[in-house]
Amino acid sequence: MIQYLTNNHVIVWQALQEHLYLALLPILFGFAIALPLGYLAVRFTWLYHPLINTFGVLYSIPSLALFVFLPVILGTKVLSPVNVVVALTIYTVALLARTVADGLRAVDPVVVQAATAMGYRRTRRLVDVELPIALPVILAGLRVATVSNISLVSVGSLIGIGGLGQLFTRGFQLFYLEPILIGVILSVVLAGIADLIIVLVQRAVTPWTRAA
Amino acid sequence: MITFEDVVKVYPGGTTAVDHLNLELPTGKITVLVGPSGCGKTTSLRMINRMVTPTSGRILVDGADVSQQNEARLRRSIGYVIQHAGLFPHRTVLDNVATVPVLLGQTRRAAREAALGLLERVGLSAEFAKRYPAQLSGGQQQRVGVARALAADPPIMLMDEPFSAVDPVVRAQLQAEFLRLQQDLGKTIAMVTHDIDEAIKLGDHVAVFRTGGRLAQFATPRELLAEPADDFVASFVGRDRGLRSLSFDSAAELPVRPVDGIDLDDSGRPLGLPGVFTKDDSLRVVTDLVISSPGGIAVRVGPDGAADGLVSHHDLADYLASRRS
Amino acid sequence: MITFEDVVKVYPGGTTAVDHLNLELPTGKITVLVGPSGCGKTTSLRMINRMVTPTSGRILVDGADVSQQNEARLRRSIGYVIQHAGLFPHRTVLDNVATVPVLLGQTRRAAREAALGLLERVGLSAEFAKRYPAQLSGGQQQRVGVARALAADPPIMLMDEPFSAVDPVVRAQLQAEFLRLQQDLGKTIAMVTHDIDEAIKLGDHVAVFRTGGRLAQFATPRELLAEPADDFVASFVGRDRGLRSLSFDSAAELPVRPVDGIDLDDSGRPLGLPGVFTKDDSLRVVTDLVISSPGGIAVRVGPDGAADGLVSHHDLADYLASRRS
Amino acid sequence: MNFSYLTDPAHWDPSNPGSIPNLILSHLGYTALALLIGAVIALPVGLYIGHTGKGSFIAINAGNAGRSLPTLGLLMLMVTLLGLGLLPVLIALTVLVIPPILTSAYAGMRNLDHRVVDAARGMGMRPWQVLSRVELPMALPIMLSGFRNAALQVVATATVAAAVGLGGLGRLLIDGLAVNDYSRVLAGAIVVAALAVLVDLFLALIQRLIVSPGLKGS
Amino acid sequence: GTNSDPLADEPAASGAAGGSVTVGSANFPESQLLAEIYSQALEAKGVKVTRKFNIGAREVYLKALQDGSISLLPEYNGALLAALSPNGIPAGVSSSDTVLAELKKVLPSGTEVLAQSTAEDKDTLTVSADTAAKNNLKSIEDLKAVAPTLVAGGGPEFTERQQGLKGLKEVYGVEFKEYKPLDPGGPLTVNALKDGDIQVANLFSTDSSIVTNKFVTLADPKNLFTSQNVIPLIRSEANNATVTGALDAVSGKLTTENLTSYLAQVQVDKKDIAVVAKAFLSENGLG
Ligand SMILES: Nc1ncnc2c1ncn2[C@@H]1O[C@H](COP(=O)(O)OP(=O)(O)OP(=O)(O)O)[C@@H](O)[C@H]1O
Ligand SMILES: Nc1ncnc2c1ncn2[C@@H]1O[C@H](COP(=O)(O)OP(=O)(O)OP(=O)(O)O)[C@@H](O)[C@H]1O
Ligand SMILES: [Mg+2]
Ligand SMILES: [Mg+2]
Repeated sequence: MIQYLTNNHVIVWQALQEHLYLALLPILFGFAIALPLGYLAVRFTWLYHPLINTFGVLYSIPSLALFVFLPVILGTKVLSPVNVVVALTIYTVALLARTVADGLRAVDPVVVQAATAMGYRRTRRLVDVELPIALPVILAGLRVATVSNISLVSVGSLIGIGGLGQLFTRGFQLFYLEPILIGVILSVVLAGIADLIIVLVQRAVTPWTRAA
Repeated sequence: MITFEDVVKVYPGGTTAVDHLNLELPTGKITVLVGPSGCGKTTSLRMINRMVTPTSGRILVDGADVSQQNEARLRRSIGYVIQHAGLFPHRTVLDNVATVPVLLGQTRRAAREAALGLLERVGLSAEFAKRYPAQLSGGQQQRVGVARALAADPPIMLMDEPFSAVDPVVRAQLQAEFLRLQQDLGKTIAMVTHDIDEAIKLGDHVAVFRTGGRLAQFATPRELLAEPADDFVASFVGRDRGLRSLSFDSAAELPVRPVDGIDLDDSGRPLGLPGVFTKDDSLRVVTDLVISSPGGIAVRVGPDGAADGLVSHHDLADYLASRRS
Repeated sequence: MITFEDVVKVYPGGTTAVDHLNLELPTGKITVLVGPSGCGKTTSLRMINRMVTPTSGRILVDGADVSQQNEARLRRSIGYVIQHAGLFPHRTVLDNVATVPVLLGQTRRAAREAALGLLERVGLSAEFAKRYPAQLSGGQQQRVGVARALAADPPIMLMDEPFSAVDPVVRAQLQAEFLRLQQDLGKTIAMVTHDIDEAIKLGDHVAVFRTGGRLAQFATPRELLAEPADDFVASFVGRDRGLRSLSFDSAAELPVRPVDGIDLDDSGRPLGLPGVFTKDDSLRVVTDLVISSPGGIAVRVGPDGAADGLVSHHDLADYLASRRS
Repeated sequence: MNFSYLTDPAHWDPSNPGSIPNLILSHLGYTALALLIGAVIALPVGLYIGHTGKGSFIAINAGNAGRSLPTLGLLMLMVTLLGLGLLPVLIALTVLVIPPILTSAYAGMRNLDHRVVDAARGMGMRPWQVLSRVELPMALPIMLSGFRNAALQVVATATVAAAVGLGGLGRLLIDGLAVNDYSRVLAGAIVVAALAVLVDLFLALIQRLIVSPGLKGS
Repeated sequence: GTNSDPLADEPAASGAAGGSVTVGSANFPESQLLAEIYSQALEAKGVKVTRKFNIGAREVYLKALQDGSISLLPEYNGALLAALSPNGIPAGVSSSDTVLAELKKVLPSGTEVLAQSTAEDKDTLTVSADTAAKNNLKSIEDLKAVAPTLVAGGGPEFTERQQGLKGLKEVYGVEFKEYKPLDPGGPLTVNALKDGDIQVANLFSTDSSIVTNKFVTLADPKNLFTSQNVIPLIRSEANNATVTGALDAVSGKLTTENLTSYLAQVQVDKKDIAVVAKAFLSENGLG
C-alpha cells in the first residue's frame, strides 16, 4: 500500500482535493438554501409537510441517476463537476431543511414568547434567540450531511467524475485491492476530520449545552 | 395607570377568554389577578403588552391606547416575567439580564455592568453571572427572570405566576424579597397567580376573575377577606377568612394588662411559652397565641425581649368587639 | 405493620439520605412522611418495596424482612403511586389499571372488568377507560395512578407526592376522595408529601424528617400541632398552629345560648351572616366565625338549617379555657 | 429523455429476467436482507447501550463513522476480496443500515421517561418484562423512524449492486448509461424513487399499526 | 469550447504554444493506458494536459467529447465507425483502410482522427478451454447450435450494439440463453468466465488473461467484429502540429504485440499505468 502511495501520490493527492471540494461545496450551498427553507417551514406551518415530503422523495433518487440526469436538465457538460455539486446540494438541502425546521420548532415557545415580550422584532429574534438555541440540532444535521456527502461523492466515479471514487474504479478494473483500500481509508479519514471540525465548532459556539 | 376599557377577547376557537373587562391598575401599586384555571388571567396580562390583541375594547397605559403604539417599543418599556422564567438557555445569566438594555442600544459592557448590580439586588452574587440558566435552581432562575424584567427600569411590570415553579419555602423567600424590592422601586405591577394566599400577601389590590373571563371583584385584600362580593369569591378566598383578615390589623393599639403570673428569666423574658408577640405583630398572631397557649393568654414583649404586657382571650374578644363598633 | 429497624442509606456519591431511622407504620393507617426537599422521604419509601437497598438496618413488613423476599413478588403485593403518576403512555387507561392483575396471572378480560370498577371508585366514568394518559388532565392522571396501585388489592400502598402535580382546587378534591376511599379499604399507607397541610389533613400519623435523613418527630397530627418536638418542627409546621389544632376538636360539646337578637327568616334560618356552624363542625370554624362576624358571635344551626344556638367570642374563650383545665 | 422505456409493456413482462418487475423483486430482496441482517446486529446492541448507558460514546459516534464508509468503495473492496456474488453486496448494504438502526434504538431507549420505567419496576415487573412491556413499546416510535431512514437509504443505494454485475434496479441505471439510453436511466430513477416512497409508506403503515396511539404526537 | 461553462475547470481550446488538451478514456484499463501514453507523449512536447480518464462506455465519452468536456481520446476505428453509423457499417467495409476511409466520412463535425496505428484490439467471443473442448468450438459459427444452452457475459453495452448481440444474431444466427451485463473486458467478466458463471465472454483480443487462463478465442469468419486499429480521436480546435506530431509518433510505434505486453504489465503485474506508459515511451524512444 505504501508503495502504491509513493508511486501514485500525485493522482491520490489530486483525487483527495477533488473529493474534498466536490463534497464540501454542496454543504455550503445546501446549508445556505436549507436555512431559509427550514425557517419558512416553521413560519408557515402548512409548508412543513409538503416541503419535507418533497425533499424526502428527492433524497430517495439514487445518486447515480441524479448525476446522469442533471446534465440533461441543467444543460451542463457530462463531466462537469457542477452535476455532482448540484446533486449533493439537493441531498444536503433534503437533510438540512428538515433539521433546521425541527430545530426551530423545538425551541421552547416560552423562551420565544419571553423574547417577543421583551420587544424583539421577528428577524432579530430569529438571529439572536431562535437560531442559536436550535444550533445544536442544526449542527447535528450538518454533521450527518457532511459525512454522507463525503461518502457519496465517490459514486461520481461511475460516470468519470473525479474524487477518491476514481481510486475505487481504478482498483476494481484491475482487481487490485490497494487503491480501493486507500480510497476507502482516505474517504473515511476525510469524513472523520470534517466531522471533528464541526464538533469542535459546535463546542465553541454552543457552550451552554455543556452546562448541565 | 393601566386601564382596561370594556375589553373583550374571543380566541379564534370561539373561547371567550375575557368578557367585558373594566379595570384600573393604579400607578406604583401591585395589582394581583387571581382566579381559577382558564379564567383569562394570562390573556388579560398579555393584552397589556400586545402579545394578545383584544377583540374589542381598549387598553390604555397612562391614558395612551397601547394599540396605537409601536409594538416592539411598547414591549421594551414593559417588563415581563413568566412562569419558569423563560430564560434564554444559550446566554449566561448576565447576558440574559442585559438583553433589553442592549436591544435599546446600550453597549454590551455598560449593560453587563448594570446587570451585575441588578443580580445583586435580587439576591444573586456575582459568581452566578457567568453561569448558564441550566446551572441554576428553579428559585435562582426565577430571580434572574425578575432581574431581566427590571433591567431596562420599565415603569410597568407584568408577572405571570412568577413564583409558581418553586417549592413553598423558596417561594415565601422570593415573595418577601419581591416586596422589599417593590418598596424601593415603586413600579406599576400586574401579577397573575392562582394562589389566593399569594394574592393577599403581595397585592395592593386584588382582581378576582371567574370562569368565563368576567371580573368577580376588585378590592384590597382586606376588603376581599372582610366582604367577599358573592359566594364564588367567598369560596375562592377560602376558610379562616376572619383570622386571615386580622393579618392587616396591627397589635400596636391592643391594650395590655401588667405582666403577672408568668415565669420570667433574669432579664424579664417569659419562660415556657409557645410564643410571644410584639407591637409590630398582627392581631392574627395574638389570636393564635391565646388559643394555643396553655393559659389562654398572649404575652407581649418589648424590643429587648422582656415581657411588657399580657392579653387574655377575653381581652382580645373585647378589643375586636370595640373595633367593630 | 411496616417497621424500619435502624435503617441507614448512604448513596454511592456519599450522600447520607437516611440516617438510623427507626419507625413503625401501623397496619390499616395512613402514615405521612414529611420534610424539606432532599431529606430522604422518597428514599425511605422506596426501601420498603426494595427499589432502593438499605446500606444497613432492616425493614420488616408484618415481621418479615423484605430483603429476604422475592423482589418482584414483594412489589406486586405493594401498590406504588408516584408523582406525575408514571402512567404507561402506550396503554389505555383501562390497561394501565389492569397491569398488575395481568402480571399476577389474571386473564386480560377479568382484569379489565375489575379495572372498570376501580376507575369508577376513583371517580372516573367508563368513558375514560379507552383513552390514553396523554388525553387526560393532570388530576385525572393522578386518579388513574391511584386506581392502578389499588388494582391488585395490595394490603400496602406507597404514595410519593401523589397529589402534587395538580392545582390546589383539584388537589383538595383528590384528597377528600382519597380519604373516603381509605375509610372503605383500610390499607396500610405510607405517603410522602412536602406540604404540611396535606400531612395534617390526611395522616393518621405524621413522620417529620429533617435534612440529613433523620427523624425529627413521629406523632399524630394533633400532637404535632400542639407539641412540636423542637424549633425545627415548630417552624416547619408553620403559623396558625393553635387555630389549626382546633380542627381536631368538635363543636358538639360547645355550650350555646338561646338564639336572640338575630334576624331569622320564616323557617328560623339566620339572615345576613357570613356563615354558621353545625355540631359536626370543628372549633376552628367557630373561632373564625366569632372573629369575622359583625357582632362577634357564631350561630349554630340544626340539620334543617334553623338557628338553634348562639356563641359569643367570650363563650368560646371560656370553653377553650375550661377544656384546658 | 422520455418515458418510453417505462411505458413499453415488454419491460414489464415477468418472464423476462431483466424486466422491471424482476428487477424490483431482486432490489427488494437485497433491501430486505440488508435490513434484516442490519436489524439483527444493530438492534440488540443499540437497545443494550441505550438501556444501560454503557458505551454511549460508541452509539453516538457509530452513526457518523458508519455513514462515512463509502458504500461504492466498500462494495468494490468486498468484491475484490470475496469475489462476485450476493455476499459482498449484502455486507456493503448492511454496513449502510446499521448506523441509523443502532443510533435510533439507542436514542429510543435513552429518551424514555424514567418515571414510567420506575413505576413499572415498582409494580413488580421483572427486568425482561420491563423491557418488553414498557421500554420497547415506548421506544418504538423513535426506533421505527430510524428503521425507515435505513430503509430509504438502502433502497436508493442498493442500485450500486449493478455496478458489480448484480441485479436490482441499478441495472437500469448502469446498463442505460452504458448504452446511452436515457429513457432507461430515467425509468430506473423513477422506479427506485417510487419504490422508496412505497416502502416508506408501507413502514409508516406498520408503524401506525404497532405503535400505541397513546404515543402519538410525542 | 463552444458552450463555455464557467465551472468547467479547463477550456478545451488551446491558447499556449503547444496548446492544451483534455485527454479522456473509456472505463477499461487498455483505454486508460493508451490515454496515459498519449498524455505523456504530449507533455513531453510541452503540451498542457488535463486527464479525465475512466469516463464510461463509448456512448458516454463521445458525448463528453462533443460537449467539449474532453478533447482527445484513444479510439478503435471499427468500433467507432459502428457507433457512428446509424444504419450499420456498409457491406465490404472491414479492412483497416476501408474502415478508416469510411470513418472519416461520418465523424462528427469539429472532430478528426489522426494516423491510425497497426495495433489492433478486437472484440472477441472467448470461451474456456473446457467449454471449447466439450462443444468442439473453434469459431463463432460453431456456437449457433449450442448457444441457446449457454450464458454469455460482458459489458452492458454489448447487448445493444451491432458489433454485439444484434450482429451475432443477424450474421451468425447465434442467440444465447442469457446475457449477463458485467464489465467491458474487465475482471468481473474474466472471473465470471473462469468460475463458469458464464460460458462465453466478450473480451478484447489484447487481454492477457486470455493467455493466462488458457481461454479459447473463437474465430470470426464473417468479420462481424471489424478491424479495430487504435486511433486518436481529437477535437479539431485542440489539434495543431505539435499535437499531431506527438500522437503520430506514438501511433507509429504501437503494435498489437507491444500493446498486449504493456497491458499485461498493468493487468497482471499491477504496475501503475503511468509507470507503464512512461516505460513504453522511453523504450520506444519517444520519452
Ligand atoms: N391561543 C389561544 N387560542 C385559543 N384559546 C386560548 C388561547 N390561549 C388561551 N385560550 C383559552 O382562553 C381561556 C383563558 O386562557 P388564559 O390562559 O388567559 O387563562 P388563565 O387564567 O391564565 O389560566 P391558568 O391559570 O391555567 O394559566 C382558556 O379557556 C384557554 O383555553
Ligand atoms: N440515586 C441517587 N444517588 C445519589 N444520591 C441520591 C440518589 N437519590 C437521592 N439522592 C440524594 O439523597 C438525598 C435524599 O433524597 P430523596 O429523594 O430521598 O429526598 P426527598 O426527601 O424525597 O426529597 P424531595 O422532597 O426533593 O423529593 C438527597 O440529597 C438526594 O440528592
Ligand atoms: Mg395563565
Ligand atoms: Mg422525593
